[in-house]
Amino acid sequence: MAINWFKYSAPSTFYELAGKLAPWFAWSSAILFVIGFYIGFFVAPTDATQGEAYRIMFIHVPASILSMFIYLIMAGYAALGLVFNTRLSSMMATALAPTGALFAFLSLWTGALWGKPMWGAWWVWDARLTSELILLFLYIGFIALHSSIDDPRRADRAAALLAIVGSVNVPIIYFSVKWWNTLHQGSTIKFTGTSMHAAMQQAMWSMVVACWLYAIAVVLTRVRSIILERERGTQWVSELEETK
Amino acid sequence: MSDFFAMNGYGFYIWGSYGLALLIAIVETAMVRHKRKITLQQLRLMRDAGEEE
Amino acid sequence: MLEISDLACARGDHRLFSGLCFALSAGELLQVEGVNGSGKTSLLRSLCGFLIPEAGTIRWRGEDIREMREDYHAEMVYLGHHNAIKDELNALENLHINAGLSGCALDDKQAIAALRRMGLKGRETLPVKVLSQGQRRRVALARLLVGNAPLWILDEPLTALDVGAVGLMQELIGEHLANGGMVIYTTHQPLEVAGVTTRRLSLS
Amino acid sequence: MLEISDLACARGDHRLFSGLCFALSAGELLQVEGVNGSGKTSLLRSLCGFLIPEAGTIRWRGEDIREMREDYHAEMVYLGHHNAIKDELNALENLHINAGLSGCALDDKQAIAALRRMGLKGRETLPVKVLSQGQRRRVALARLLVGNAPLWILDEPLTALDVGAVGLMQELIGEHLANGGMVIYTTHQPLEVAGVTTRRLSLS
Amino acid sequence: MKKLSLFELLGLVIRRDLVLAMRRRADVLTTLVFFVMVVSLFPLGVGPEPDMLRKMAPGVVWVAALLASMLSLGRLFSADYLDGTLEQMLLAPQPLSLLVLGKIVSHWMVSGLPLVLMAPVLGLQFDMSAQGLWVLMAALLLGTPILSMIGAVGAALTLGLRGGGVLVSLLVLPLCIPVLIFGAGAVEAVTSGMSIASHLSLMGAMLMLALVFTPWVTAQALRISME
Amino acid sequence: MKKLSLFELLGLVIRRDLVLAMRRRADVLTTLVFFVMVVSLFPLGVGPEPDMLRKMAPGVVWVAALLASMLSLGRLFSADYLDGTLEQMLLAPQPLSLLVLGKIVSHWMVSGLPLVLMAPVLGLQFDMSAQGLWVLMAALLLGTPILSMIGAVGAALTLGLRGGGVLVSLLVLPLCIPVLIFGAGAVEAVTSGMSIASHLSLMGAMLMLALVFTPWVTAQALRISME
Ligand code: HEM
Ligand SMILES: Nc1ncnc2c1ncn2[C@@H]1O[C@H](COP(=O)(O)OP(=O)(O)OP(=O)(O)O)[C@@H](O)[C@H]1O
Ligand SMILES: Nc1ncnc2c1ncn2[C@@H]1O[C@H](COP(=O)(O)OP(=O)(O)OP(=O)(O)O)[C@@H](O)[C@H]1O
Ligand SMILES: [Mg+2]
Ligand SMILES: [Mg+2]
Repeated sequence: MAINWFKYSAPSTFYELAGKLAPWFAWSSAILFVIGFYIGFFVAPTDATQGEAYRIMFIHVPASILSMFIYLIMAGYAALGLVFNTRLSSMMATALAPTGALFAFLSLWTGALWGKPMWGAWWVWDARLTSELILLFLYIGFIALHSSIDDPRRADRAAALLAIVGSVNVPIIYFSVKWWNTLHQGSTIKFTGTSMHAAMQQAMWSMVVACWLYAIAVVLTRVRSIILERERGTQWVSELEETK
Repeated sequence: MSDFFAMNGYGFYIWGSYGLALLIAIVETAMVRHKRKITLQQLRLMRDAGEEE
Repeated sequence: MLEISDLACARGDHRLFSGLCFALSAGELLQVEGVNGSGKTSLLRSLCGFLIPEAGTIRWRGEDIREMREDYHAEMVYLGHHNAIKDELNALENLHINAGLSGCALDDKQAIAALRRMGLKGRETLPVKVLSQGQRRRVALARLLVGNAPLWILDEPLTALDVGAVGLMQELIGEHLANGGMVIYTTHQPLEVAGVTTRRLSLS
Repeated sequence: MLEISDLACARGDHRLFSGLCFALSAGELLQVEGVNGSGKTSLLRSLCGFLIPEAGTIRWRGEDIREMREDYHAEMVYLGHHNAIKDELNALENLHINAGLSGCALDDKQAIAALRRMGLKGRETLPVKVLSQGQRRRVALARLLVGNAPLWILDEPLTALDVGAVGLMQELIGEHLANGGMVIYTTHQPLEVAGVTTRRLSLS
Repeated sequence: MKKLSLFELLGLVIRRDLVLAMRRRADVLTTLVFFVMVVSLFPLGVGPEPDMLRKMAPGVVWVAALLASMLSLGRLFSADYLDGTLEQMLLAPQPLSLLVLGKIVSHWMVSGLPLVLMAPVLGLQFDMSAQGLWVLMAALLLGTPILSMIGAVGAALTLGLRGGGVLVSLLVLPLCIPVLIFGAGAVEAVTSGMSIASHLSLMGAMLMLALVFTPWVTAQALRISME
Repeated sequence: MKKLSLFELLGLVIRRDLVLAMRRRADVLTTLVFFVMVVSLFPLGVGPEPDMLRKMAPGVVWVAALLASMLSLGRLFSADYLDGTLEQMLLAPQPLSLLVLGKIVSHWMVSGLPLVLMAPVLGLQFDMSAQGLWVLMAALLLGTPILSMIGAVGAALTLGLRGGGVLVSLLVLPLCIPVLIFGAGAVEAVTSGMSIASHLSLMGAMLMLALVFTPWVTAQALRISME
């Protein structure tokens, strides 16, 4: 069956679709989260070197992975919006940014809480940590630029340009930071447990997927409000049941 | 039970992490919903104002 | 030469105008009319390519201006609410730079002649910052005297000008039209060019 | 009430005017005339106390304004080239603040009535930044409707206003004069107030 | 139309500036993020050795706070100047220094207070002790209002001059050096086990002095700038 | 009225901006003085131990250079934007990226070059070795143009926004981190006896990349901002 993808790039149809899908994502995320939590805390054994503290991993790693992927997706949507002038992709980029920033923040927070028992410090200037911090700055820059421009179309285009420049720069930043740190001293921080217990792996993967589903649900809901706000002058919005 | 929460002395760090994660999830969900409510409310307001004129 | 078809423009969620069609050919004078906030400035800025219109096309010599870009710019002059002059430079330097930006080099004699014609004798080398509102506007208008772009787009050119200067502007526009130029302008003051019938476009 | 004697004003090494004398009493309307750069703005700014004149005195009810300061300010309104409105605030908030700065609290009904009178119906709660030039000027002029200072000093109040708004301004000035107010203004556009003879002061 | 009392007017001015700040919320955030960013840049330039970083921390935080509050000065008067509101303030029938005080207070609430609240988190990045963090906050709480007030004088003097942003730093930074020295000094004192009372009480005295004089001086500077 | 060639136009734009900068000479000086001041504030905040200062020196100089060039960005386009000259530039019959390149070049000559020339003097204050000073200058010479170019993108994007000064730092500082790291790294490498070739050649590569792309990106950003 051929699906007409273009149909779903129209805000009105996408609005309907997102409304139908969001609850499914939300519920399956909640269920997976519970499963992941159960496996992570009741099935997975205590780690030999880190003790119980390693269990932070099940939230820390998903948050870190998502914060990076969401930036790429956001930049991709923004670029689409800039080049093809499709309103919906710009709106998606706007909707993704806060969630990505929150994941970046969560990664920093959980990492810090993990670092204190492991390294004895809340924060060390390690390459990976530093690049995560810079990623948070990039998110904040995107959001700040978007929100300080009033005309939404101009805001979309300006923020898109920033996101693109940023995503070109992210690899450069990553490698420079890596190099910066190793020049001074060999990385004293080695993540233990590369060969993970099967239960740990299961817990981790369910948490990663749960976070993905959560992000999708939240972003879809947010983008629906954005669509309504931006399209409020149009016919289809004024005919919507919800606004009556 | 309290053993479980103590987590061998790592309780503060572990529950601090999961707690914030939960808090973020709750707050973000609430904010997204609130935003939807406000948007709909404004749309209704505008329509009423439009009908008045 | 300039053809506008089916142009629509919206700011925010406010539709300013739509379905606007007109054409302008050599020697014609068009006044855009309308009360405050009817969209005159927005129309002129669309004609320059600053604003992307919601719908419709703008063509110059048959080509879309968004595709011509630099080639179109070479044939037009725009004068907006802002004067585009530098406070720290004097009138002469300002004129040189403005001419340079529109792509032509000017010698001092031509520049001084243009400024004199605009009634700025004795003020050529004062920093523009100390000039009065009207004098600053005159410096900006002096651009029209140098260069030879056929299309002039003027947004309220008469702001702050005294009666003498308004007369001068009428003369200048008359000469430009006689040479086969075109002028589109807005104003809330009366402006009559001898021997030319002004076409009017009302936005409401 | 306002007496100017022997006033002289210089900007840079340029003497704008000197030996200027006039007096203004309740119910009178004074237009300051002159070509661009003759010193109108400079004169009005001296009357506000911004510029310290080279020579001469300005008295209000017999006292020098430089000594009265706040007491004089309570009895005057000045409207310059700038609108003194905040882009981020809407018209209503702007009016509230402007009234607050001139020392009086306003309730919403009065403010809305003033804005409606200025022809801003339906624009009261838009951020001022999206308004057109003329609409912005109207927001600024709405200050005149609230507050009850007898002396109005207006520097080119008609800039960017359309014909309807110019008529409105004439009406407002007429009412103010009838209530025993005084108005000093400059403009390059015609402004006639019914039933009042305009006194004219020429700077040359 | 009832007359406003002086106190109501002060409230009006503060409220107005806070509303304006909330309208452009990005502004408020940006000062804060700038502060965080400058502090985080240092390790990148200097290198990640924890010992050295711990020693540098109070100085770096204070210098960053100083720079952040210098930068935010640009917003204090310039918007009001450009759109003519400042002219109207000069023509208000109330003492100008009162209006100025109102503006300074709300400026501090928007650009100084967040720095004070954020500082401990940054201190953690540099591995500062808990006690050091408390003293850092206390010192910033006393010091940032002084920075805002001294900065206001500079901002008023450079009003309308192009490149004002950098010029004002130039005028104001030297005057702020005592605040920097005592502020950073207090933190260093506590980490090396000395008493901090003298540092903090000196800063308190400076705050009082500034509170009394700077609004009036700023008002005079504004009058001069508007001529 | 003869037509200007592209090259002549580039010259005209550079010359114009230099003349303007000379008319307000205070501007040029202030960036430099800001740089000197930030560098000199550190010993005040951190304390006078020579060993630590020597170690911090390259990092501090680089951070100060970064901040100084962020600050001077405010001047790059905003004056032209406010008085309408930028509109006219967009309407010029020549490629906008050429005009932009001209503006960036003259901006660097006014605000970047002086920093490069001043840096050795500041390095001496921190007791840096002669070799270190040379490398510092070389690194700054390669790095400051990159900062100006990346900064131009940020300045163009934030044009006309209130609070632009801080916002632009927020956008641009993270993007400039590689320059900071390699620049400061080069100096540290030479003082610890390692080779600097890789650092400097990486910076050269970044400079080339920036030179090719940023004028075009900046031009697009300006178009967006003028809408
Ligand atoms: C604030 C501190 C921290 C930050 C910002 C941070 C950041 C990150 C990031 C960005 C990733 C994803 C890397 C990738 O997928 O390539 C990650 C993964 C990971 N982190 Fe952290 N981290 C922090 C602290 C810690 C600590 C203290 C530990 C354990 C002692 C830790 C253990 C891990 C592990 C095991 C992974 C996943 C395995 C891997 O991909 O290598 N992290 N962290
Ligand atoms: N975001 C927005 N939301 C609602 N209305 C807007 C928005 N932006 C602009 N407008 C409206 O668009 C119009 C802008 O018109 P424009 O500046 O083109 O007017 P104009 O004809 O030049 O007026 P004037 O004679 O006063 O200069 C105004 O009526 C303004 O209120
Ligand atoms: N430093 C200076 N050197 C020489 N002349 C100066 C200096 N400063 C100002 N001027 C002159 O002073 C006059 C300022 O006049 P003012 O702004 O009061 O004019 P105006 O009557 O309001 O004119 P307009 O109708 O154009 O607004 C101008 O002629 C200007 O050239
Ligand atoms: Mg207009
Ligand atoms: Mg004038």
